[in-house]
Amino acid sequence: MAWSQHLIIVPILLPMIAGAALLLIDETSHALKALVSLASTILLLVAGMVLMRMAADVPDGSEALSFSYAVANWPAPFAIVLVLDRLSALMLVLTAILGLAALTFSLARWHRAGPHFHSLFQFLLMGLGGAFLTGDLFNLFVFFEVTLAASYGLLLHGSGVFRVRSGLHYISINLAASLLFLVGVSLIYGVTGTLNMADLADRLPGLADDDRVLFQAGAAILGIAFLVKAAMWPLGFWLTPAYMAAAAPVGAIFVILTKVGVYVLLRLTLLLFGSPAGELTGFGGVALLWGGIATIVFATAGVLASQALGRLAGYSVLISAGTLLAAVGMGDASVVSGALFYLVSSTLSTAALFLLIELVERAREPGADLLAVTMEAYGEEGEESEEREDEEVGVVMPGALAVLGVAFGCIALLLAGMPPLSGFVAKFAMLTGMLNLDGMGDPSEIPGRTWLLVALVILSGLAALIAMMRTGIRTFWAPLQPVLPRVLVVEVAPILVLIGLCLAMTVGAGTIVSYTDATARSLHDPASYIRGVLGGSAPGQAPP
Amino acid sequence: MTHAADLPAWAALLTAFLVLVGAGLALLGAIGTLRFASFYERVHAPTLGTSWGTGAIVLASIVCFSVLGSRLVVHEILIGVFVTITTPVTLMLLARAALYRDRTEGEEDVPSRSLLRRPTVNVGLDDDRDAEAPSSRDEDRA
Amino acid sequence: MTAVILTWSVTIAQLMLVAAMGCNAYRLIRGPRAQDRVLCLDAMYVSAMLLVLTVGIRTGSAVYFEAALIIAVLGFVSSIALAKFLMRGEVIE
Amino acid sequence: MELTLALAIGVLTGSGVWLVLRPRTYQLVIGLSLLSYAVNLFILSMGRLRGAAAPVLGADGNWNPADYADPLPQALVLTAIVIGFATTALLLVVLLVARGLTRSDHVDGRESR
Amino acid sequence: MEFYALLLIIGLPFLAGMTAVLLPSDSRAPATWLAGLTTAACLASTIWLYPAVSSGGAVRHRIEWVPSLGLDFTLRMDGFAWIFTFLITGIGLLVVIYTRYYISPEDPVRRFYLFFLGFMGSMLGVVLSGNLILLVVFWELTSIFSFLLIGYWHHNQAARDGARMALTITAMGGLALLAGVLVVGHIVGSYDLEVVLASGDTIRDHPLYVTALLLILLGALTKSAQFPFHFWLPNAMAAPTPVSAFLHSATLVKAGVFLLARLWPVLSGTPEWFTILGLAGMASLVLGAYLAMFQQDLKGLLAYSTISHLGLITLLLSLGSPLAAVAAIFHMLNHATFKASLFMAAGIIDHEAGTRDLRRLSGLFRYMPITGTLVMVASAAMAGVPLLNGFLSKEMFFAEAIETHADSWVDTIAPYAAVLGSALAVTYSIRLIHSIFLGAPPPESFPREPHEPPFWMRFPVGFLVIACLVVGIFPGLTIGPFLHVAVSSVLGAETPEYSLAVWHGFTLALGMSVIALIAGTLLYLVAGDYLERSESAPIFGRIQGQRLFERATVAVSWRWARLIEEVLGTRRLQPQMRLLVAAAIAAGAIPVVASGLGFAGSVGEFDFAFAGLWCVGMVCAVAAAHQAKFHRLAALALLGGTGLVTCVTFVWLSAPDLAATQLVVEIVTTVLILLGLRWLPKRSESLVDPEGLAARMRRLRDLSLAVVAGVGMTALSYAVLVSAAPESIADFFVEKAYSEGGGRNVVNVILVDFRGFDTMGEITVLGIVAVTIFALLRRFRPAPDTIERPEQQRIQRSYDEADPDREAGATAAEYLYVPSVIMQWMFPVVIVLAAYLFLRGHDAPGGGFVAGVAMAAGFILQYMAAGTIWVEDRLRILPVLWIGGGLLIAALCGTASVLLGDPFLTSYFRYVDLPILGKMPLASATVFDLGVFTLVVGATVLILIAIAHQSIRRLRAARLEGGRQVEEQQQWS
Amino acid sequence: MNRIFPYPVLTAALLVMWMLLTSFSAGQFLLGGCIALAASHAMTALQPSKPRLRRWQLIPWLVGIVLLDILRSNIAVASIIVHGRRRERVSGFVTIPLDLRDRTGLAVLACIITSTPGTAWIEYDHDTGVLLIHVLDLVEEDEWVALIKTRYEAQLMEIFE
Ligand code: NA
Ligand code: NA
Repeated sequence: MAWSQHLIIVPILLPMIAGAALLLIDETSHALKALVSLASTILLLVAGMVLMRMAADVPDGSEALSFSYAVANWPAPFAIVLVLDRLSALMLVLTAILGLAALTFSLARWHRAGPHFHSLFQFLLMGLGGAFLTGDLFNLFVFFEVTLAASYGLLLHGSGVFRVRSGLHYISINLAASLLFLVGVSLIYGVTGTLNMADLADRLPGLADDDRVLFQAGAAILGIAFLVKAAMWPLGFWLTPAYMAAAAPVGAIFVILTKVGVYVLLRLTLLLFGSPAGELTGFGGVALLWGGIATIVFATAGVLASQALGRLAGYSVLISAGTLLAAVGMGDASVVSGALFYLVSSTLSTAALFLLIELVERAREPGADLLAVTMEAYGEEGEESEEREDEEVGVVMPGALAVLGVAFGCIALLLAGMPPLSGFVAKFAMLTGMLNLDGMGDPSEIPGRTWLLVALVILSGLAALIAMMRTGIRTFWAPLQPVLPRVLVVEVAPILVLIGLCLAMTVGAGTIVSYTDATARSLHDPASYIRGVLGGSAPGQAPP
Repeated sequence: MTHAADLPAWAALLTAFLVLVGAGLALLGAIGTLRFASFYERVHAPTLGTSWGTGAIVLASIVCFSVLGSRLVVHEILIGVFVTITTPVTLMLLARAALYRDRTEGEEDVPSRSLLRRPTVNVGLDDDRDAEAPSSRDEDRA
Repeated sequence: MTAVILTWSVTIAQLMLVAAMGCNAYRLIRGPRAQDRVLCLDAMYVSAMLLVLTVGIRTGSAVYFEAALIIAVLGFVSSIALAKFLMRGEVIE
Repeated sequence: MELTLALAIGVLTGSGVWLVLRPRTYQLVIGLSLLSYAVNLFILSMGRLRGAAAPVLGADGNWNPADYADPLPQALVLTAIVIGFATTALLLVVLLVARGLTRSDHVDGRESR
Repeated sequence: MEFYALLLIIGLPFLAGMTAVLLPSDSRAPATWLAGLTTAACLASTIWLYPAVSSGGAVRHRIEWVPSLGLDFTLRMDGFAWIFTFLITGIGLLVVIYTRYYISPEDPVRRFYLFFLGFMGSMLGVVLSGNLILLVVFWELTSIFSFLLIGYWHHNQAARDGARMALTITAMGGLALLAGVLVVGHIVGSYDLEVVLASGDTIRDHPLYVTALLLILLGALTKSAQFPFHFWLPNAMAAPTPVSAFLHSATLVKAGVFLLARLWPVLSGTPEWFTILGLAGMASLVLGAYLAMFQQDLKGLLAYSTISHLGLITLLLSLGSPLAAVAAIFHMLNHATFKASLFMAAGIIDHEAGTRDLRRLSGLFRYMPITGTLVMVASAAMAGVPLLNGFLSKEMFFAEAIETHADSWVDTIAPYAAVLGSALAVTYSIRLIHSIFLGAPPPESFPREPHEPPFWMRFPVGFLVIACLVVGIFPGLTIGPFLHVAVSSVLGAETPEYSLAVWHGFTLALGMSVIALIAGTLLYLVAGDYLERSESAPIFGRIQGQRLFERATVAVSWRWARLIEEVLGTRRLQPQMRLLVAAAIAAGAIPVVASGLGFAGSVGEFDFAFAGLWCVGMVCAVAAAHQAKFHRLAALALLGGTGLVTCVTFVWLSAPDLAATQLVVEIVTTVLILLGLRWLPKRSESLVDPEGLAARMRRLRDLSLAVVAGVGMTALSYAVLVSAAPESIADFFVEKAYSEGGGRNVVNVILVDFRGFDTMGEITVLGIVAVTIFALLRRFRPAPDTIERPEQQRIQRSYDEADPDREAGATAAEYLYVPSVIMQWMFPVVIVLAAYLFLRGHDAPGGGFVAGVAMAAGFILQYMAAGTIWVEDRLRILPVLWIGGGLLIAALCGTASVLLGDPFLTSYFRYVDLPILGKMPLASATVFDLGVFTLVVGATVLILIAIAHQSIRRLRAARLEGGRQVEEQQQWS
Repeated sequence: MNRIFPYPVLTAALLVMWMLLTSFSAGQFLLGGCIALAASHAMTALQPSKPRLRRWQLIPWLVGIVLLDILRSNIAVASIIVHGRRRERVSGFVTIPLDLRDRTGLAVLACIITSTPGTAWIEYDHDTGVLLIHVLDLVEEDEWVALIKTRYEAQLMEIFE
């Protein structure tokens, strides 16, 4: 077995070992802990890159498009297999990037706010890695739990009323969802006799009618569990309070959590209910589409109604979740490709926002949020007594504030989907995909719900712009002598890097879109996935 | 239960008898918990099950498996031993707790603390009278 | 013949034990006092243990022994926890 | 037996759901515990019911899967039990801390009505 | 080569902008030079590019960006683009020169030039992009930069509001434009400008034409401040004057009409186009001019006049005739020249006189004659006085207005609107001149003593005014060829014959001009003084666009949003749970309801004992649910009853491992919850949820939800139970468990080998939770009502104290005096039991997990027997280390196989002959299980003891009034 | 010796337990020996009052008696339950001044009394050494005092003191 094959286990094993080792290191030696944690995360990123290259190097038309790794060396479908393909590789790299950014940020102060931060952080990465790699339904549950458990710990990191209260809700709801997960998975096992996703997809067409009904019930219940994680309306109210309560770096890494739900839904719907699924083709798509739409509507309202930046950020997460769900619900390759681009872009930008918020809060005078709105309401007769009304000389912006301002502006553009950053390309890619399902020049009629979705995607962007502008003006422009925030380089650097990545995504959009295109195509070819897992045919072979 | 056939008659009957005795004692004990009026009486009831109730069934099991495996299988003894050792702990702690609670609630039928300070002898009356403590006084601090 | 007797007696024994658990459950629900509940929970553990043993006899397999043993050795832990809670309001001081 | 177990699962679920919808944190804990019993039994039942067929292999060499109860659901339930225990403990502690901070044992940290 | 020139034109401004930021904060001169040279370079290369486009061709180059989406970085310069490029760079250069003197020395100009150059780059991008999406990109950039420039003086409220309004509206338009372009792309199948321009008929005939048109017009009209989106422009006057001169006269606002002209061949000529644009144009033309008359702020007047003139252009474009298009394009150029000059002049006046208020300005001519002259000429051009460029294009406008294009009422009123608009234009132009320069200087003198500005500040104005004159007198020689190139690049084949002569003889158009001039003059003579005093314009003045806008935005983006959030969302847990349950029920029910559920299948014999068992179980469960509110302890005991029944069920259904595990977990959980109960004091009756109908309805609803959920689960499980089992992967496990897994207990082999990966994750969860609990409790602050000892302990203490020969705590000691002996002697027994369960695990029920929890229970037993402090004086347990160690053991055991070249977690086993022990199975899985054991012991102990420690911490806290006491927990870390 | 086998009796008992659980083989003897030893070493950490077994040969004898008594009282109590209230019966508390002080001995006594249906160990005051028990069927109370003091306490004092 080639060493490169073993690389597939690294995204799970590395953080696990790091996390365990961190438990053995004494509480007081923060530096060492930080070092270990940082090293592990960097290595994780490297491994992710290599895996991505592996996955990307598989020629498009080849028989199997996924590498499978049989843990404990038992043959699939009996063993638990890890499956690497373009999608999982993409998610791994994204996770590593986010992790590195959040971790770096936390080194400023957060990692000392409570015991075992680094261990929990590593375990979270482990859980995410497992969730993205595993090809086994129950193993997926286990890694969901690992992720959730770590997220509970991180959410409560630093304690405090707000965290604990929202943590209580977060935990309760996710516990209930986990139970549903179990019910769904076991029901599916009871009907099909397998837990391996590929095997499952393989067995579905041969299902008897009664069994199919039960399977559908199981799949639907399982879907509910995922939708809770993906925070679809009306199952996602827990998200905003929890995320805004979390410490900045935690909030940043949490951005990927909702994407796990979306990832699984994308993976499973296309694998199980793709074209070959016979009776089951397209199962649940409509629900996802309308649920996503509802989510966008609700979250858009939320974004506009938010006074606190944290809430705004939370609702932005919801918007992106809703958009992705709707895209998954549409399910066409062109849409999915755009959605994947959007997933990456929105994840990076929202994470950056969560990090930025804390720094910005340091630069605001209290109550600025409320003012931002009331002032707008009665903006004309805003009493300007103290302001240097007719002074026609620009004010010098302090360096730190200027940097934050620029970052804030960039993130606003990203959320609004305005050029020049990747948010625009992402939305454009998605929308053009929705309007031209079979590529440009596709003359087919466009159904009303697609129009609705297009409109919502654009309007949600506008809402984000308005909300961000409101806060931004209030924060960076209004104050006469702005509060000078104390900001460390390790805090700003990750934010700028994330934004820089978004810029890079705009410039290199061609490359990325071709990657996501290939990913979408492979997702729409379940057979290749199944072959990769069950057929034992190594990726890269030309079809016979 | 296919293996029942493998048992010689005496073993089968002995097992059957022991099992019934054990179960019967346990059941009687349980009924006792229903019948007895006061807690201090109810405390006695379960010991039927924990003493020879357990003993009988353990013996049954021993007989059964020893004969089946045609070798002495006595590890069930341990069950009997540990039940005999551990049950008293529970009952002692529980009875004492009950005593304390009755005292604090001014139950007059329970012997006062001072009895044990100055050793004398006291005969409690049959306390059918304090049957079913009004559940309004049901405490569960939690 | 004897096999039938054994089978039946085991079945009857199981019914009796279940009945015993039922009686315990009654006190468990009705109380009246917490101590009655705890007492009956403990008794219920024993009945359950005996039930497990009878299952072992019925199936003629020794694999259920561990379960019974665990009840015998550790079953009282929760009971004394409850008892101590009643007495002291705190399980571990 | 099937019917009994199915009913049992149903009743446990029902009581659990009822409690989960109650406003007190303690009710939540008890409810979730009941629910996890229900789910564990549900998982087990997905392997169909087999009495006297514990999946512990006998001495003789030929092991026919038909002679044993489905071991896989049992393994799944074991995992579920462990995770259930962990999460129950966490929830309990969180509600303790919440009560310490909010002075209330309402799930929202304040009396709603 | 030409292409690089294009790249330079677009790229250089951005680069320069970046470099400007790097300059020191007080660097007006270098920044000006930088900006100036950049603009000059762009201008130069534009001029250099003229030959390439003069022959009707286009310079075009394409860089692949996102080919699969039809988005390319295509630059394309044809005549029309060229003339706009020339306009932008040319006026840009003048504005830069002007700015040098306008901006005060202490102004931190870096930011200004960054935005300014950035805007210029984006504006050039709009003009030069050869791909519609690229155009949208630059379009949005212009909105952003104009936002930043308007808000440049963000320390004053007006600037902030103006900026916000401008961006909100233009961005909205931009997004609409994007949508429109997407629709066009869908219709045409490409976003490439040339392809789109080539397929006009396809678009106009397509059912989606109107959608596309509306969206694109929304973009264009907002950008060009056309009615009803006009009001952002006057509010943008808070920007520094150079910005107004550049953006709000020459460039930004022209982007809209530019786009209309650009897409004219594709979109125009339909009734929709004619009606919408016609109305918008006409309204803007008249309303703008009308409101301009009443402005008291000089820049405000200019802003409204801009709206009016852009309306004129829009109206021209709406007509859809080639000649009208020519006139439109021509007027774009003319308006740019005179309006830019006027704005800059306004800036000069503001600087010199210290005010822009027409009421306070007067008789300025004697102080600044040259500037005065220039302004008069420019205003004349604005008014459309002959021999000035404004006259020419207005002449063509009249001519076209008369023509009938599509006989509708819009078409009929067009000429009247044209005359009216021009007349009003004359009025406000005269007012501007008269009010500022003529008449006596005001009684109270100006804030500053006004005088001529420095030459170079006046130069740009002068230059443009001369341009107005020259073009106005020799149109054919000067602007003619360039205009022709531009026009023909737009109209292509259908370029009409037109002459730029000043004199066309006595035409109706000329008559209209004369009427307009006279009417305007008369109007001023009549109403001049009234205008001078009026606070706001009658009728239309009442309708203040921005006020409506503000109210609208607040309503939509705030009140409605709040409402939706309130209605569609909740922050309380119960509704969320309710929704979750309902969703789950629906999910399970819908497929079943859709296609029915079959219960056909084999049923095992009915087992009375089992049924009886579950009667007990169910009763306990229901009772627990009923008691959980007020009798927590009872609920706990009942829960234990249910758990016990579940354990027996596991035995019944031949799952011994489950029974064992469930038992130990059951025991530990009970202790755990009891530990927790100590911190949840008696439920005070005050918290009784209110009775009454509402509450009862709530309960009824929850009850029905619960019942339905229960029924659902019953149905599902029963359906599966009676159905035939599918061929399961589990068979493989049974077959291979012993031969290849080396264990007889299949379940355990699955746990440590076949699916050991699950177990690894599961123990990780346990570890994480333990650590989390530890971390959480370290900061634990008990509620005040739980801080003192439990009631029982207080009573017993008081008793002990009352008794002379008893020391405090005697009761406690006495209570455990005898039992603790047995509890302690059980400790080694539990250890042996744990060892047994662990070692037997692979072949018989048991295993690392059960053993671990049993061991932990042993520890807890000691804690209960003798108390925390006593135990920890004797046993030093370091659970966190156990957790870490256990995880490491498990992980490394798995990694070992990787080193041997097998997949992770591959287990090896063989029989080895040991001296005395004989043949012993050795499975590497046992090492893995050891890891499990270690972690489970650590985690369980940590969880329970962390809670138990709160009691001691409470005591210490009580002793040193709530001081943070963590050291007794330190030993746990 | 003491440092290797801190609790010889305990170690032996645990070894027996182990071999009962597994099998009586040389291998299990070794394995069980190690485990039992480890367990008893763990016990030293708790350092409970170490009982000195004088005359341990009495133990089987005592066990015999107890089993018998328990059997008898099983029958007695069973009959009580069966007959219910038809038969007049007085239950009550009895205080017994004990001379036995050894905690282990007391523990054993507690086990005996509690395991015997009909008598329940309620409370013990270790200052005065007075024991309070509850008797289900209290005919003549001095009988009970005598029974317990002679039949059990005496033996235990011989064994443990
Ligand atoms: Na936060
Ligand atoms: Na004037």
